[in-house]
Amino acid sequence: MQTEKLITPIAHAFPVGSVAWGVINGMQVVTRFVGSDEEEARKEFLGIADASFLGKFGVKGRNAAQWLQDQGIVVPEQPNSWAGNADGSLVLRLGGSEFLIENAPGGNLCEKLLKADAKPAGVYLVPHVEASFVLSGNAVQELFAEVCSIDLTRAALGVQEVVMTQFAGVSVVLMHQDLEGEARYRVWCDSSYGPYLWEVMAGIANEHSGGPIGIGNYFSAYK
Amino acid sequence: MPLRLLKYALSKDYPGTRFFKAHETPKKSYDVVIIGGGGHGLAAAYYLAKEHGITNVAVLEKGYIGGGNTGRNTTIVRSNYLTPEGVKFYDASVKIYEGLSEELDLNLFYSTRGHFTLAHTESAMRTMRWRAEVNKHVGVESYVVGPEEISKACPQLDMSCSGQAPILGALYHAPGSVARHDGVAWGYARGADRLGVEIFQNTEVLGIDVQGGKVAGVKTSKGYIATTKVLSAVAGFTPRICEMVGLDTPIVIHPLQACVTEPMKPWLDTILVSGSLHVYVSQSSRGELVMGSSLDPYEVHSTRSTLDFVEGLTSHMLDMFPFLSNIKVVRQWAGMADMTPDFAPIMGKTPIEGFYLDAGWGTWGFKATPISGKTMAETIARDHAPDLIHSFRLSRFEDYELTGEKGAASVGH
Amino acid sequence: MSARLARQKGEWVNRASTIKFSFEGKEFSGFEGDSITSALWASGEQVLGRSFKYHRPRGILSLANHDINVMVTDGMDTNIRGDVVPVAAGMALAAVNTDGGVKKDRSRLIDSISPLLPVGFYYKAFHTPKKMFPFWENIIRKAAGLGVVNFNYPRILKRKLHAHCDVLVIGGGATGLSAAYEAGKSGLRVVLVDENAQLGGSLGFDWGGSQESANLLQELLAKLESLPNVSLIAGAYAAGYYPDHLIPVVTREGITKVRAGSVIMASGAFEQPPVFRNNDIPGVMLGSAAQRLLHRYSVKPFSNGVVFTANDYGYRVAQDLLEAGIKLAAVVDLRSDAKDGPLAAQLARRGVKTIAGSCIYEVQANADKTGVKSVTVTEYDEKTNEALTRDKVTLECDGVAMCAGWAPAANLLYQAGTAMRYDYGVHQFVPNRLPAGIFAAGRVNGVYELAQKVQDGARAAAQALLHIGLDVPELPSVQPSTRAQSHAYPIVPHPKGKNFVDFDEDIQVKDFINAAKEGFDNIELMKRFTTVGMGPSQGKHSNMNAIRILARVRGVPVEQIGTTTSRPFFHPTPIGHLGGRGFHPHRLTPLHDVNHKLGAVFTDVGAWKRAAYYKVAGLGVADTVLAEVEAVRTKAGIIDSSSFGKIEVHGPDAALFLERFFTGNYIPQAVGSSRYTMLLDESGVVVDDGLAHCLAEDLFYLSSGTSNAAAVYREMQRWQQIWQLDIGLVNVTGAYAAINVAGPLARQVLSGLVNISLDDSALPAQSIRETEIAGVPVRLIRVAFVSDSTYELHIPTPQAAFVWERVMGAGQALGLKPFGTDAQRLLRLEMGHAMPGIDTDGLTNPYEISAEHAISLDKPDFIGKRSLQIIAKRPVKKTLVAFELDAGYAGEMPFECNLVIRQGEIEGRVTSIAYSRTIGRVIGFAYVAPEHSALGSRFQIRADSGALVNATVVSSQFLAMQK
Amino acid sequence: MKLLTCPVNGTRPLSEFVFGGECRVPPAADCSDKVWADYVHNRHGAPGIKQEWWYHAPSGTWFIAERNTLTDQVIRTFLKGQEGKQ
Repeated sequence: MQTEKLITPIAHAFPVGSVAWGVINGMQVVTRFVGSDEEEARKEFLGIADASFLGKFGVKGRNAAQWLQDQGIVVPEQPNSWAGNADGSLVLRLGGSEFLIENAPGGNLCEKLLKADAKPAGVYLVPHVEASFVLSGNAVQELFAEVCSIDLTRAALGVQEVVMTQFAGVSVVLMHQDLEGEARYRVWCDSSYGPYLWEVMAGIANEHSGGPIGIGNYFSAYK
Repeated sequence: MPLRLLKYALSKDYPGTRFFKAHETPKKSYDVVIIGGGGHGLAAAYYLAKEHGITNVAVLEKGYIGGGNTGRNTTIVRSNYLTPEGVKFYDASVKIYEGLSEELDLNLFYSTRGHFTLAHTESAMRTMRWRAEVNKHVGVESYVVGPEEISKACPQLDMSCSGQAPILGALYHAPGSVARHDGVAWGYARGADRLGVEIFQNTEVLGIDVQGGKVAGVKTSKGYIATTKVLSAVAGFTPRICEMVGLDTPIVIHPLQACVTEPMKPWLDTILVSGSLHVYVSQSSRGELVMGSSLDPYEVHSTRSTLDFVEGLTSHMLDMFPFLSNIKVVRQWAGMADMTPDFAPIMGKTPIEGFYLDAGWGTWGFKATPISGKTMAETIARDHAPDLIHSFRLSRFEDYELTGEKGAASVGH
Repeated sequence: MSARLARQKGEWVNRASTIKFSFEGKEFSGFEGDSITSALWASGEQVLGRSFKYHRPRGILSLANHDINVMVTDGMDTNIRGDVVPVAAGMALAAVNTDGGVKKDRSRLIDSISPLLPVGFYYKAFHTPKKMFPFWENIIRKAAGLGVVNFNYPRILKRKLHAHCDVLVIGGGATGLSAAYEAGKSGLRVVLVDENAQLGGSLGFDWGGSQESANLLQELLAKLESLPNVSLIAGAYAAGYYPDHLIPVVTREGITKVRAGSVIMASGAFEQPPVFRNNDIPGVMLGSAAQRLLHRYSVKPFSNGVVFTANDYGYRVAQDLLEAGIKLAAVVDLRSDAKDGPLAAQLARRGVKTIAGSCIYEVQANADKTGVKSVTVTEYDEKTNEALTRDKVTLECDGVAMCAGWAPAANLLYQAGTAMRYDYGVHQFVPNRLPAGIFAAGRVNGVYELAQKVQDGARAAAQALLHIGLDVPELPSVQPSTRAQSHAYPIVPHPKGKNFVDFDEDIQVKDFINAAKEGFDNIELMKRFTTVGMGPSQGKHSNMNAIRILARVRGVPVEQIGTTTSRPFFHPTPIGHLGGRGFHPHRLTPLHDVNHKLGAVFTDVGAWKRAAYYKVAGLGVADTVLAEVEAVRTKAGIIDSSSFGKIEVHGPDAALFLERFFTGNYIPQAVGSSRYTMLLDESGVVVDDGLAHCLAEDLFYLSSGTSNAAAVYREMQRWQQIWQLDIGLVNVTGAYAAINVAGPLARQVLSGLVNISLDDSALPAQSIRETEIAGVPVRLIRVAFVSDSTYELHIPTPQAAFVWERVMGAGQALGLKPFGTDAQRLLRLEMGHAMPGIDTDGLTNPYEISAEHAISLDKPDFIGKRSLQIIAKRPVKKTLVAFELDAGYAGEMPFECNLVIRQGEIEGRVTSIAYSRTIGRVIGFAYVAPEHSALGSRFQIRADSGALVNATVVSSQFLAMQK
Repeated sequence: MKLLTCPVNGTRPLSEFVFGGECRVPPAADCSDKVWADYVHNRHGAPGIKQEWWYHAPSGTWFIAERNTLTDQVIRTFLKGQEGKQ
């Protein structure tokens, strides 16, 4: 990967000047929005971070599940559920026969899969360049209550459920994950809606004393 | 204060008499049976009696007169359509409307306010010009205006629409009016009643007797009525009536919703429509803002209300009029609209002899009330549709000769 | 004179905090917790507003959010409801519907000419002569309406939230609290909402002289406190019922859209006024209003009053009034059997006489009509419902409490589809058949006794839990009260009228009788003709009496009259709440910031923001666009086309899928080549067009315009469901950015960046190659949309900006310039490309745009084929032609959609037109009659002014005309 | 807002769906012009239980809903071809 070729799809929504830019996985991203104390405080209330730089890989088709299994990937059994691979990467089953795989922080599973042998019949590559978010905090349900009309409380979400719904009028994929000792929600949306959705969610986060924070607050690999 | 009102003060007993008689039991037969006691059915009855001397007519209304879309619409009358045949037809309606209060001797509050169809996009501007040019050609006063003229007519309008959809211009239609919708039904009912037409409320049509491809009678909740001519002038129920004679039409029923605010002192003098924001609004003579939006997106045969309708509509109202935040919506309601694929009505004869259709009025029925009544009366009386409604015939679909009103709706998508 | 009582238990006002405000220019003070009305009433102010039609002075009616005549403005906001809106410091209030102030309202004269204005008067005059109508209309419009709208009122967008619960309880009185407790014991999510500032409903004000209610309230609240899963929300009204148990709950802060598993309607009942002459004089109020004043605000409703009752409730009110130290001149009871009852005896012990079998025949106002002077009491014949006026008794008093009965607050029950029946025991409508998941309890069921309300609430809760699948025992049903809580006909006729049924709209008894006389004797017609129930309180205090009067007029039982339809909203709801903070999603291309830096002015194309043109200092828009065009024609231009639709069709049946979906041929299509695609609908109308690029035998890459991309992909998915071919569809619109480099130097710009040959032989028109630019994978397509020499680069989105910079760098020395959608439209016109949506409309078939070349009718099938076979047999009605205006034309420029006119008739219209500097002419597309479509045919375009402009049909190869 | 249950994604508000019209089977291509025109333009528009196409936009799922168009009650939903399966 050469640096500076990739820019996070959310870039347009980030403020100019006050934030610290950096490069993660070859993608230009904001690594810090405010001072680290303030970011930690925001995270308590309602933190939102850009995780778009995590490599993604997708396949669909009637033989997609089998092929992934052949590659040693853990395949979630149920439609609309997710599983974690040993290396921390995520495997989301989107409906019945489509899969989204996202690298673990620092991982490179997706690059490997992309280079894997020619796909057999019934396995079709799906390019993924979504904008991707991490959300957490005490007020996260209040954000959901404003942007989404379905019940996303932990009680309502099954443990490993993947939800395809709409946030503020935009289609998203959502899942919930307890990681590094805290409850986090992951959200993906089409990259062209990334800046818009960031602005909406970061705006609501601000109203709840939260706001944008660097990804290092969530993944210690990027501290 | 007009002297006409003096009689109410001077007479001991209230001098009002029934607008229409309370008929209970229909006769055994009529020359013509009209299904539907809304504006269209009553107008057809009135013109049958008045212009064609056919007075042995029964109007059958399932509920109460004017209780369907006549009493549910947002009362806008205009003729700024797109196709020449559409413009001519609605213009003829406007012309009748202008003298209708006097003709029926009932104040319909026909109020000419001017009508702006706002354009927020270049493609909408193209359509406005298209309509303006066709209107002008037919002799209807419509033209494309710029933002300044809109601001002058409605200085309260936020021309940027809160930055969401800046207004580039509008189609201005001078004859655009509003009227008291109930009054139109009552006026025609009274007029028809006085000429001998019999109006039956709470009378439901249960079936239509067709023998050898010809209408023979109507089965109703009040017994069988023999007749050779039946006009279906219902809205929302056309497919059910057509089912009785075994006829499929392109009509699909979609709810159309509206809502109204608390009264306020008059400030909005014009009628405003925004296709992009899906809003049409005028201020009633009572001071309420009467507002509507686009059709519900799928088929439902009921007049239920939805919250998303009123949420969307009010959100766009605020884009246009930011100062209305604390003005309150009192009531929302819905009507059932007969939608056709080309957004034009279906009028005239059908493959069943003696079965006439006045249908497919979608969202444009109220404004056509007088002319539809007049042309359907002629169609029934002569068993031949006048040229004015030739383009609206049912057979146009089989002939792939649709009318282009929807053409405009999808221009520049 | 202060009407404030000494501090009492449970009062809502905070005496530690005094609020100063003004009303109609006069200074007042109240306490925090006061409503505007209670603060004014406490200060002795009784004329708080003027009525809608006759401008009669009005005071308190209900104190329950339907005192429509007491609407005030604070100069900023309008139509503020004094009876429920809290008074705030510094408010400068005035009544809304007056001409010259509430005291000296000049419009009060209308009251004296009211005989001229019978029901529906406006239908009967003003329309002849026709030319006078606008004059009268102007007067009527100004007289109607309530408050004046403030055009400077700020745009306030409230947050709108979604919430989910298992059981929603509407109403926080004894019944609702009991229901919430019973449901809450399950541990499920229970939400209770109540519109009042504090919970308790009538427990908080209907004391009947004892502490029973207050104690029960404390007890219920304490029990509920122990259940953390129950949320009790005061100051929140359920605004309506929508399918699948969606209930918007409105507070001052905004709307919460609650989705409930089941709903308990414990919404209580509205007290209904008896109808008698001058029942609207300030000081005449509902008994419940008097109790609210007493116990919520500690304000005396009057000091020497009369209770006019038709039920036992009136005696509770009388007891409360006496407890507060108010003198009672008498209790007048419509019921003749009330005379010797225990309630009358109780009052007698306190020195208050009960005049049974009697009515208040009329109220006399004091000299300045600001209050009550006395009432006239006569005997009342319950059989004929007439006042027997031979013996009139006049009682001096300064106020009347009216207790004639109730109407269920069943609005949401009706909206949910509940069938109601009239119960002749309790004399009200009660639910007969409830929809699934909806449960009614308490007064809406006709249950009035405290203990029974508690029981009914618990019963409904058990049913609600059963409905959502809990295994709980059913509780015994509770029957409606057998003693009438409402009078069957509390209407006192009076020859002089002014006995109001609807206070919103000033509708008197005779208005109903007269309306019926004119044939409006159906409840809905009557409503429309009289406007009863159409005011802002939506009939809360008037519909029931209207039904009773109509039943009487027609001589039929009440249930035969039926009720009018109930629609949302329960209370009028602000536009700023409903509209709320809206979402306006929009899409940005990955090159948005790059475009912005280059001076792009953006335009909306569907949800996308696209660059329309790139601003150049000192140059007008038209010239800017022409300069962008010129760069493409003479050197090279670059455009961000990332919003184009892009779809991949994978799999062995990919070509077959295209065959069936589009009109053209794709079996076989050479790998590396591109072909035109046209999509029709089943009726043969042109929907969209684009290109199919063959990347491999089993992989097609489709590109199309921006606007239809999502819909076309959706349709593909649907047809695939039907056809079940061996393919995979992938929408890659967001995954790939697209950049077009066009113009004679385009090849030169790119040749140094890619490692493949761009020669015509290696990369002919309509072909595609996969290559790289600076290590970034790129799909390179040779298209000819804006220029013969155009290369389209499809790049993974995150690398788009990187590649754009590389291309710009390579083109800098060659004069490469960015161009926007405005230039693109002119460029494609110069190229002679018609565009669906611009040059077609919703009915255009391919023959009308001479697209036969794109149609393979010899294929087995494709969408729209069968219709085309029919259309092909019919004469073509119009033909799209390319045209030019005469060389050097300098007259009025026609616009798109100006008409083509021949011999005074419409022949067609212009669909595209522009001045092309490249060609030196005005060129365009237009529809003309097929017989006039031959090259060289002349036609005329009518410009906006009416001027006819000559045009000539030419070949669409406009560039060939270039001099 | 009304709820609809996508057979794959579960119960969602109607705003997440696009209505795709009634499921109708076209007549054979060799039918008469009249029969085809009838198929293209006419509908049996009377209320009743109909099978309709619905699309869940966030997931791109087409499915069929059996709905009473009079009451707007959805009786069941299923993926095309899986009508009988649970």
